[in-house]
Amino acid sequence: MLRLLAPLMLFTFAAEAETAADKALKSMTWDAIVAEARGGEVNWFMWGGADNINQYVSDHIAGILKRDYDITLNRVPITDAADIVNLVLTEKEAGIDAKGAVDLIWINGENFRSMKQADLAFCGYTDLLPNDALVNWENPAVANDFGVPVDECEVPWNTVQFAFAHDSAVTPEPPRDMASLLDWIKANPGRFTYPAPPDFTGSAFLRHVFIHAAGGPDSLIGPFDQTRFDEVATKTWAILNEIEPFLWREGQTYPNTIAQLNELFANGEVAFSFNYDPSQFGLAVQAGTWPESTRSFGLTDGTIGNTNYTLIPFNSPNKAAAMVVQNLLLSGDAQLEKAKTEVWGAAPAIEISRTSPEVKAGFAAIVGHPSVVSAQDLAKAALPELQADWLTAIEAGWKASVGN
Amino acid sequence: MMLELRGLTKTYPGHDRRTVEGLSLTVPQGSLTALLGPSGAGKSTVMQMIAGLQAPDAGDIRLGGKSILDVPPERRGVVLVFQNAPLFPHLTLAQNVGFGLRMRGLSAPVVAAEVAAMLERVQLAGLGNRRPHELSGGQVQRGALARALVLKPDLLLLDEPLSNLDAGLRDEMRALIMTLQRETGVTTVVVTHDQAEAVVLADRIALLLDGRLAQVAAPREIFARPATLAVARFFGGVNFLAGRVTGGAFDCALGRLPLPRGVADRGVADRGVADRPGTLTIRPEAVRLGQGDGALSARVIGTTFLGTQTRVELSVSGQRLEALLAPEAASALIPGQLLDVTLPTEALWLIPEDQKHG
Amino acid sequence: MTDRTRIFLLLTPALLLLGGLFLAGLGLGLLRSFRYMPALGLTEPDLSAYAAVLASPGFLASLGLSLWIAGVSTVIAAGLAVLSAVLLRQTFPGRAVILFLFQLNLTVPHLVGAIGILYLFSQSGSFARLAFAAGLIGAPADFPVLTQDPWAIGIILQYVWKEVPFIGLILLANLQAISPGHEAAARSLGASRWQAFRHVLLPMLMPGLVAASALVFAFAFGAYEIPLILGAHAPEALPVLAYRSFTDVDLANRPEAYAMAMIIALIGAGLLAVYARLALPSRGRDAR
Amino acid sequence: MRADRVRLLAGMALALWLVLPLVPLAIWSVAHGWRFPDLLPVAWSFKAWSHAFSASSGVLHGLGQSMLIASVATALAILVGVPAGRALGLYRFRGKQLVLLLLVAPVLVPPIAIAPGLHGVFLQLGLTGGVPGVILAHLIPVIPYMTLVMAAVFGRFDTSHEAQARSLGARPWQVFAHVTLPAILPGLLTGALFAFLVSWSQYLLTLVIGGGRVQTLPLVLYGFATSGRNDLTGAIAILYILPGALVLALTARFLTGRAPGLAP
Repeated sequence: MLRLLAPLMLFTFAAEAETAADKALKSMTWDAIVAEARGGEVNWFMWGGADNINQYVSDHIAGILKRDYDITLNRVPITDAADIVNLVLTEKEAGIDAKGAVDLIWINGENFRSMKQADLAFCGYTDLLPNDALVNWENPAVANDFGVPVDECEVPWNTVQFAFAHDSAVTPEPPRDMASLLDWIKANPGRFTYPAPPDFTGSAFLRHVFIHAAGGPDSLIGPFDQTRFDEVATKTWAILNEIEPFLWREGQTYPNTIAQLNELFANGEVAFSFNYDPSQFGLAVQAGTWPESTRSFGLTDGTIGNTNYTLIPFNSPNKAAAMVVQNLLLSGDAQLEKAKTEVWGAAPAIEISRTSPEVKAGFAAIVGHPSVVSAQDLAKAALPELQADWLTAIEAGWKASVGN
Repeated sequence: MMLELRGLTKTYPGHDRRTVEGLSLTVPQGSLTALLGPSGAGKSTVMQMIAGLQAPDAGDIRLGGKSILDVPPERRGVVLVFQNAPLFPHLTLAQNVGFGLRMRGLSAPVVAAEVAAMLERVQLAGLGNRRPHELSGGQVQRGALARALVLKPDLLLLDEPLSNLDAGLRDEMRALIMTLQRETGVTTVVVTHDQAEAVVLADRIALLLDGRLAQVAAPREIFARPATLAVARFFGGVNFLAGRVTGGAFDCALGRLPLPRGVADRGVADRGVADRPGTLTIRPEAVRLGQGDGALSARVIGTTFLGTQTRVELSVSGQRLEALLAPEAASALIPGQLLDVTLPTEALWLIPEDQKHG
Repeated sequence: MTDRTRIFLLLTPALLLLGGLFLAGLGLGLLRSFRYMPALGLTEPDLSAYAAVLASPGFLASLGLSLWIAGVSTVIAAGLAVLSAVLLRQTFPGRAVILFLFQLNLTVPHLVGAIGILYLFSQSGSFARLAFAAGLIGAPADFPVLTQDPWAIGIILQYVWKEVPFIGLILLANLQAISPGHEAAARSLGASRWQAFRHVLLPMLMPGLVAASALVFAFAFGAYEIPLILGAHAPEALPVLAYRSFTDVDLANRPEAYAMAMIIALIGAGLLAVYARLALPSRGRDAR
Repeated sequence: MRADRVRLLAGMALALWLVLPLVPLAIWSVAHGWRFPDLLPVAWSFKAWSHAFSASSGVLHGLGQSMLIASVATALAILVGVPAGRALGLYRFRGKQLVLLLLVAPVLVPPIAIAPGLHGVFLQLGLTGGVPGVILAHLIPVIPYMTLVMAAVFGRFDTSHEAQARSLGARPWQVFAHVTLPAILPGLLTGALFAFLVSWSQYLLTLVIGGGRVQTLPLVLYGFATSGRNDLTGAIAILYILPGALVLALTARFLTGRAPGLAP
């Protein structure tokens, strides 16, 4: 990853810092921006694997945009946001500076870091959005995306916290902290596995083990530290290699994706699945994919939480319209709609206390899905997300030392 | 070796009619027998059954006195030379000729020597390395013959060996088949639909009509003395007179015609009935014009010049007759002209009524 | 108009379009694989990207896996296709149904086949459930590992499923052009059933079989989405590895991605050579 | 008789094997959950189908995109492939082997080898991320199939009929419309079906050149297949098979027993 920097430097210096049009846009009033956005078309590249989310975006959000702003929203489903980072990068390489294909990306973590480092993000505009006032930028978990300062380059959309799912009919008493989970794995051969990184969720599970090996997150906060990494990584690989023979298929193979793990869980091949977004558990039960007896929980020593965002690439030809979309997504009504259990069940990225009384009442009235552990419960033991450099190092180390 | 077919019967699945029905035939050792019949008569099916490529529904096939029904084709000692797939296109001529020997597992030098000798014999020496598409049609046919003969089979089956060749090549190939058959003495059955070809080539003709054996005889015999009306028609018979046999003569529309000795008795011995219906036939080339013993009065209906002969259509007492004459003998005839015709007694042949079927 | 002009005019649009697209794609890939990317300031072509690719352990494992997948799939599919073609040449009840299913299979995309195979053969798939119902296994883990497995059995099963009808139909078409007399003649000349097949029918089918097998090998070697669905987490099939390195955010890795693409193209070229030698008519015989 | 039974059994096994992988897909499409060890789903539902037909799923859009791209690619392939096939089928000429090799090359060289370079070229031409670029990219594997089938078709074509028609007073286009076209039509349809299916199944070239913005059905299907919604995956898979099967059923009489002459 460090090799990334050298060629990118060439780029960064070669490319113009900002176009005149971007400057002009940032100096407009919100009303002017909305007027500019009218009739526009926004290509929003986002993970498309959940039909509830797709419906929320394509029906609810796109409907309002068309009705109120005459903006056409094209939801472009993707399987991996890294592909889109690459797309924008390739466009930049080809000198496409104003007519890019992408107007908006659902993003966070290392993909955001890549976009920011390669100067691929449109930045410095978020305070123009009226609903930006609902965001608590004082919260470091919002102001930093995997430890990388957001710097007005993206707008928060959801907050999530990692949780485990189990079938209460099969495993009534699941282990509640990392140490007992590791013991449980050894006591129940073939009943646990995790997706191989670079799967997003599998990688997040690894970080839990990594933090456990480090004895807590405190020494890992902040920029990447090779010495500290080597120290903790040795312990982590030892733990993972120790449990490997007790994993599904004796650890010879790992699932490629979280979807495969979910499938294994659905068929009772393994006892646990997990997700960064616990609302997915409820959706799986509603879809009939998972048993009704599915329950979920966090770890008493904490699970990692993060915020995910939407980002406008530097070469989007529809920045004004994309900003209107972002503003709408941040609104209390839109955040409430997606928080509803039957819609999505996603935790809001705004401060509910700053919203209108109706929205507040709406949030208060939400009854959680029985299979989904509540955000409040999870929040009792939350771990911060590590900076993206740690993350890439852990993924690469796993490939070399464990999953080979 | 002598081949005997006994009651051979075959029906193809999905067909109502039997392709071959109750066929019994004996092919003497060393003979060249033609299996003759119109297309669809079941000739090829018979050949394939003898070669073991089709199984009969009933009946037996005996070669040299032993049944070969249960012997797989490759061990029957019977080689069938196909009409439509003469040589394997992916092999050279020499490889083609040596194919059967190699299948027997003979060593390469032995095969090579045998092949060379055989190619010499069919006048294809020096062409061994060519592929079939580089050979002429005649060369391909000779190669196919060589490929079969090199195996020194007990029985050689040739399926329409001449039908794909043009006239010149046909004569050459026919001569080659007859020569090689005489030299090797291999019992041979040739399938053909062409009666002229069968007559020239074979010493015996077995005529197959609608899956049944109609007659087996020497060519001359089958021509002059057809067993049934159908046989007569197949060999170009056109003059048929319906009537009754009484006391050594034949009563019909032309009056009472005397029959030659032996002919009148056909069928009488086993039936013991002297007075019975039948059909009298005479070859058109045997009909004579002009005065003579028992001459009949005829009127010319028309003449057709055929090149070497002229066909004359006549009406005798309302009965149509055809005569084939030398062109000069018929040149003066005009339609409507009255003249005398003679039907020589020795040329008359009787087909009893109850054998007319087919 | 002379024949030569006519031929030229007839061929030009296809060759221009195809050559333009194909060679342009290949050419640019080749340039970049030599680390010639002026946009990144790389103007001194060298072979270091190839060296880096060949030196990485993952590459050789992926190459081996893809060759294994393509080789085994092709051999099994070709063998079964020959058997099916020989079977389908004869008449028997239900032959028309199988012929229709063969053609129907051609219309089913590989991706659909891959998902179907996954649902059938995974450890909790239909066969595993049947085995459970029959009391043969007590849990999914007892069922043999046939998908996402180290031997790529699931991937191979999917290719066999898709390619037997493909090769089979090509062989059937070829069989129609081969007179049945050849086989009968061989039998009559003393060849056993097996010898007639081995020495007469098979050699005649060979050009078609080689051509079809080359296409199958190329596809199985180069497909991306099937190993993604049915493959194990490591090693990855070569196309998956190549695509991943092509979409790597690290631009510095880009020449390696191109080098990998060129190595794959080289294997395609090898196939082309085999094809040219064995499947294209030789000695001036034309392509009829 | 024993051979007949073996044949019948082999035939039945073959038929079963051909149909089998499609069965769980069809069942999943109407299942509301279907977990191990249930041989059949406990609950049934048409929600996958209704979602597949809803606008937000993108399935119908994908179907339309696939249909458009495959149809245009096929039409273009016919336009260039029929003349080229005629040249290859009717004439012998120097360099013919080379032309044949160039035609086979795109089929034997995997798309992943060409895709990165092609993406670079298309990027310069502004052809990425749109339907026209994807169609052009699809032509790479589509033209060879079309041309090779047409070469085989013209290999069996007798030009004397064309000459006869000319001498009977037909103009060149009349000759084509009334003599040539009817003669090559069965082969043309076979080739077109093949071309259509090659484009219809294309995944990688669409992904790379379309950059995710051109969502053909395979991309939509892959998205659902890898997100664990087996019911939707089943429904889309069935939808994905239907058009090809339909075309096959309609052209079956032309295809019966005469498989594509892929091998030159």
